[in-house]
Amino acid sequence: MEESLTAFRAEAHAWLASHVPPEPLPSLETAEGFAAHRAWEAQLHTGGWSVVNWPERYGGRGVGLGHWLAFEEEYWAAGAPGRVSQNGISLLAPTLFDHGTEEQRARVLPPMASGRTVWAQAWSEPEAGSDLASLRSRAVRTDGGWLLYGQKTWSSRAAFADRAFGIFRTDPAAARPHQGLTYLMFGLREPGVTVRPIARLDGRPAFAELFLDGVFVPDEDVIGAPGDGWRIAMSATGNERGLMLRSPGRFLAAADRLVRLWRERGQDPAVRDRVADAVIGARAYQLFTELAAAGGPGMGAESSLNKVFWSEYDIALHETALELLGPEAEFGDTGWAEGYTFALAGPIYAGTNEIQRDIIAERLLGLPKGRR
Amino acid sequence: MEESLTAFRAEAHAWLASHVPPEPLPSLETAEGFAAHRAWEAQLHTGGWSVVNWPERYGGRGVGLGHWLAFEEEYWAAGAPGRVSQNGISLLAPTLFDHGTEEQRARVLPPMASGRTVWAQAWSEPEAGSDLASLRSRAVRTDGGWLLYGQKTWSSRAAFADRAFGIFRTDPAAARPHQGLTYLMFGLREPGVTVRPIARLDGRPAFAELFLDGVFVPDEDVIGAPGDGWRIAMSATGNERGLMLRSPGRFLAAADRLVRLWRERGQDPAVRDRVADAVIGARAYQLFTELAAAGGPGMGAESSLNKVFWSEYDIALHETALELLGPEAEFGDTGWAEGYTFALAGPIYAGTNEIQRDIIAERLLGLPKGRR
Amino acid sequence: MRQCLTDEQRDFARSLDAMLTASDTPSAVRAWAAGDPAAGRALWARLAEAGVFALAVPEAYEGGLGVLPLEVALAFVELGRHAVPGPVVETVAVAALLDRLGDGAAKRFLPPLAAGELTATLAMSAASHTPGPGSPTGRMDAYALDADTAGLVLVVAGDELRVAPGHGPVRVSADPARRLARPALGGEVIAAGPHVAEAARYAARWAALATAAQALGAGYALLDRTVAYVKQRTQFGAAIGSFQAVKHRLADTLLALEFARPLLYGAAVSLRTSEVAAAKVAAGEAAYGAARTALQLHGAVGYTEELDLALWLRKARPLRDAWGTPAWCREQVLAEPHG
Amino acid sequence: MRQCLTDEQRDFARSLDAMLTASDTPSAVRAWAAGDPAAGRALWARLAEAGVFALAVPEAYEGGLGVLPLEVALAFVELGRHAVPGPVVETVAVAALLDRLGDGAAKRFLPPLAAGELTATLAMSAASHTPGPGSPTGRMDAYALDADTAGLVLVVAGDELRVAPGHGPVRVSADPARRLARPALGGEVIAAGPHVAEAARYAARWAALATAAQALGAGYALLDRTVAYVKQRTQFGAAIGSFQAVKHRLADTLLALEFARPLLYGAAVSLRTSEVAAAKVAAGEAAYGAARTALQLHGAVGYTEELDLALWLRKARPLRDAWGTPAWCREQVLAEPHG
Repeated sequence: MEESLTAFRAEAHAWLASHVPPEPLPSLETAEGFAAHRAWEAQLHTGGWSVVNWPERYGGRGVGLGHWLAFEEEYWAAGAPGRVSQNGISLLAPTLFDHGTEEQRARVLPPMASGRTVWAQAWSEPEAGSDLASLRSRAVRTDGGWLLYGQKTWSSRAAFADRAFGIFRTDPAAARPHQGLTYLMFGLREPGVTVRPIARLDGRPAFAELFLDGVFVPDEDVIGAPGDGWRIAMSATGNERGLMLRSPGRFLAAADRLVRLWRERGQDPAVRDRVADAVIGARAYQLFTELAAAGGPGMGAESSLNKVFWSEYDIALHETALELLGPEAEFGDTGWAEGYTFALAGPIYAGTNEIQRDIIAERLLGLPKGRR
Repeated sequence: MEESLTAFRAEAHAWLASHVPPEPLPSLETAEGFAAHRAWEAQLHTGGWSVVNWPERYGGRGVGLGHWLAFEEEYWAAGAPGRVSQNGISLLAPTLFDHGTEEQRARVLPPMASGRTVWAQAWSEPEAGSDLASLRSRAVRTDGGWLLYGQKTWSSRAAFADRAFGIFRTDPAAARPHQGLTYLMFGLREPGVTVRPIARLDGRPAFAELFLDGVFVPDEDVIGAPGDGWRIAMSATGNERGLMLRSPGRFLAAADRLVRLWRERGQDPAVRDRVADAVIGARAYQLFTELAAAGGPGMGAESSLNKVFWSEYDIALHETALELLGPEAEFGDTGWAEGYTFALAGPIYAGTNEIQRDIIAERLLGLPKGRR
Repeated sequence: MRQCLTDEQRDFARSLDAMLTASDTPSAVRAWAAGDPAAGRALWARLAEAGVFALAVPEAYEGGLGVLPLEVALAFVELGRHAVPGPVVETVAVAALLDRLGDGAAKRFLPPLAAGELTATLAMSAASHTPGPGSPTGRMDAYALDADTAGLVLVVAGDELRVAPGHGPVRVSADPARRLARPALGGEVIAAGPHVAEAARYAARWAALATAAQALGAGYALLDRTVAYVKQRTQFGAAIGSFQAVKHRLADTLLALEFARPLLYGAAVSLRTSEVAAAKVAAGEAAYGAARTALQLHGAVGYTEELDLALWLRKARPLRDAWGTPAWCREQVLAEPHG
Repeated sequence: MRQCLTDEQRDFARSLDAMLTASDTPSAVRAWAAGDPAAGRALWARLAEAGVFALAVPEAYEGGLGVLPLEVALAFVELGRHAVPGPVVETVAVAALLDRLGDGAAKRFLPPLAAGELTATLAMSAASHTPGPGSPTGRMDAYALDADTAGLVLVVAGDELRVAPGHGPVRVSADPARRLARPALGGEVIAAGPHVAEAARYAARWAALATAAQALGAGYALLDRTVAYVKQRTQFGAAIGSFQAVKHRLADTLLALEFARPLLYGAAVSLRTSEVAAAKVAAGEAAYGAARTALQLHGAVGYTEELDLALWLRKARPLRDAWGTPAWCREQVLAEPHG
């Protein structure tokens, strides 16, 4: 039986109160900050808090989604650091749980849980952003595995991460572009990999381009059957859009900070409605997530509602904070400024909001497919 | 040479100050109100103010657009009544100036200027709203003229007006739907015309459906060449979207009223930004119009910018007023409530704003035509 | 997770929906607006039979099913979906008020309210509430909804609760099915003292919750009708529902409603002032947004009384503002510490 | 109609545009951001040669072309379109300030300012202005733009105008080409008395006007680049510029810019506080909206420093807030009777 939610929450609260660094860590998008965040992951893992909803054999506590949500609330309310392992935990791990082998899980998940291996994602290519089916990077069959060729881009965390996962074209002769794709994992420090960091708008290398020239991937690092990559990736994209990427606790904590800022700045009534909307939105997102979580494990097109909501919410919240800062909002070295830059990416990645709205209209409302 | 603008404005101001009814007239959308508004048109005409920018021989003062703009500012600032003759003055008259014969102008314009003949428009049909090229109503050739058959709808003013204008299909065999259409005028009390008033959302008969069964139209009431109706109508639609339909004076006066309401209600700072935006928007519209007017007589796709701007502006302004009224906004018997209902139609008629945005994107920005 | 619905609750909402679908509510609404309440009263009796009013009356009173705000919210979503006319919100608020006050008035009025034999409405003077000076409270001082047909017209003024002996003329609302009138002065005082103001605030939370639920239901009705319309309306040779601008606007409408819904359930469970206010803002704005979308996508035909759509279009904005304007509710959200 | 442009004015703007197009401003901006002002200074000399700074200097001073705010506005639209770095706004504001004060300081500094031999920047303490308490004024107390490279750093504090003898460290801005630092304390007082505060308000109007113009130009640059991008970028087998959601977003962007433009011209003609504030709000919001649109429609590649687009994206929001945040400007619009 699960630990009681109240006791679990209290335990998390106490642990975080005594472990969260008193000062913010340096930015995740710098070498120094990356190392500091990795060390924090190790600390979280030692406390047993890095992946609470995983089975114990992989480093988790085996608790359910309700406990995870509670942990996330405590985590963000405590002002704890961003999670450098997020790509692995929220995208690769669910894929391994659903489509990997027990050998893969036993090998990959524990070092992910401890921060020893940090994962980057390798989805997009220069000509394939929203239109993921038009991927061109290839994996060519070789003895005991595959050789990767091509280019990936917008690979987040890749400037400093250890390994990456993505889909590659293994059957260029397949009848339709969604077919003949294979989901696999590879090392970013293997021969044949060139990583070129790409600076984000604020100048920090939040992503990288990956140039792949004959990178060897052993068969054991293919997830699911070769050729089945699209189906597997789509289930992961569902996760990316959905719950795991942006936990409600994060926005509840951000809304609290915004209310504090508003109070500190004299409760300007001209901004009152927008501050209230941030509070209302965080609560709505929390309750929506609870309802969705109660509805079962898989989210379908509903995850598009979720993605549009949090990405627009996040920008509105940060814009309101900048409004309260007035001309000082211009300074790039504040938490609000970094949060704003981060939020701006929300409507773009994990499927642009334009695509998400098409999905909502077609799959949830049954409107006819148009030419867009 | 034109009267000086300052003297002209002062004269208009003085005349309006002594003639504008102290109490608002009853709603234009009632029989009683229609009659009162028609009488007001006659009074305006007697003063020489009903169509200031027309040539004197038709009842105008022959002044330029700058004078007209100044008159409109004075008119709306004085709280003068809505113009029951607007359809005729802003849609039919420009068409007659551009495409009519001198005989038609001499016959049609003077009674339009005096309010003796009030005109309704007869554009839309049940299956042809934004897609005007799909019109089905027919005009069939007969001795000395044409016989009209079919149905028109959303015919504004038609519940009480005298005559109507619109386009009809005269050549059903034409190769493309835009061809074979003819622009003509007809009497609403002729044999074969059935007028069925349609109630607006607030219950008032602001439009009507017209059922036409063999209505005779003499050749003298055809404007331009038969078959040339589409081209002529499009130039009128340009006018409808553009300047003449919504003069800046109207919005300057409305913004003034909004500021007064805001001040009376204690200058709630939570609504301040929206009130300021109404002031800024009215000024922007005034200056935009001045620039456009100076740019020459015809407006092309720019009129789509104009139409989207004023229609959204008008709704935002009225929504702000309703916000200030709080729960009292619910009462339907106030000027703000009627203005709000009227404003709601703005993004729909004279080409929906969706169509206008397509036009802006394709014609002003050169984006490729899509399937919408 | 407390806000999750049981199968029983879902079935209750579904059966109400089915009953109302079969009841031709549009005709009842039109008649009600024209001053003929017969069809609306018949509907009322059916709602009472389904237990809608008894859900706000403790079992201690005859006919009461217990104080069940989540069930009330679910019921009112269906009432909004079908544009049910009459002082339904006010009747439930009166039940909450009388329950809180207890005593003689509760015993006298709660049983007939639960049974649907008595309809009630409620006016509150501004003095009964405690918003900041000049704030729009969303309660129209001294106006009561449907006072002309309600069997019981209550007025809270300061520390007093009285039964109004009549009402003034009905004033035109943007929604003609909402008939607003001032209660007459004077009448029997049925409760007095500081607890009246406290009970009135409690009743106002019930009213706000039920209004939010009605708004949400109206929003879904507007969305459903518009989705159906854009699938069949063609322009330029295609269903307008295939145009991306139309799709995205409808997607945003669904989004707003779907995120208001859990707030409503959460508010029903806690009945906290800030949670009820949050639900009221979200549901009211979502419904109003749905109305704006419905009107724009229907085009001219939506701007008339020709379609039943008009019944919901006209209701959305009054529901958004009644029993707590968005501005007032947002103030409440920030007045209480949250989290 | 006073705001209509003459052929001469149009030609002036076009020739500036052509000169800047040929000047590779993106390299100059990147170097400026990296602390290397050489290319920016070369650009400055060319702007001075074109008369940009002389347009704010009366003919009475050597090199002055007269006080021509409409021409200044037109020039600054081009400066914004090409993301020209440096304290261009502040230099013009300093010219206006010194002109208004007249006297020795004007004779000493205006000729080299007009000639482009002297660059200037300006910081104002909050006390120099009269917005309501706690209002964001859009002027960062005691920060001056590009104080590290400006030849003259002026500070208005209360009734005093002084020349700062240096500056503190450069603080990171969202736009790295905007280098903000606090002027050092002390320094020569070059004017004192109540007329300093009045002149400072006048100079602030010039600064707001020029910033609005820059924002508008930046907005057009963002729109133009995005229109070009969506015509060539294909996804799902079609140019993304053919998707209606993309089209409508760009249409709205153009609309906002096109309605801000006449406000800018009108404000330049009248220089009234409320008109300048209105232009600042409209141009600032339009430019910021253009940046949001440009980022979204470029997608991931827009979110990086890879494209020159980033130079404008990062500038839009600081320009919206500098020399008058939208909130402060809206206050000004309502403070003056309008019409």
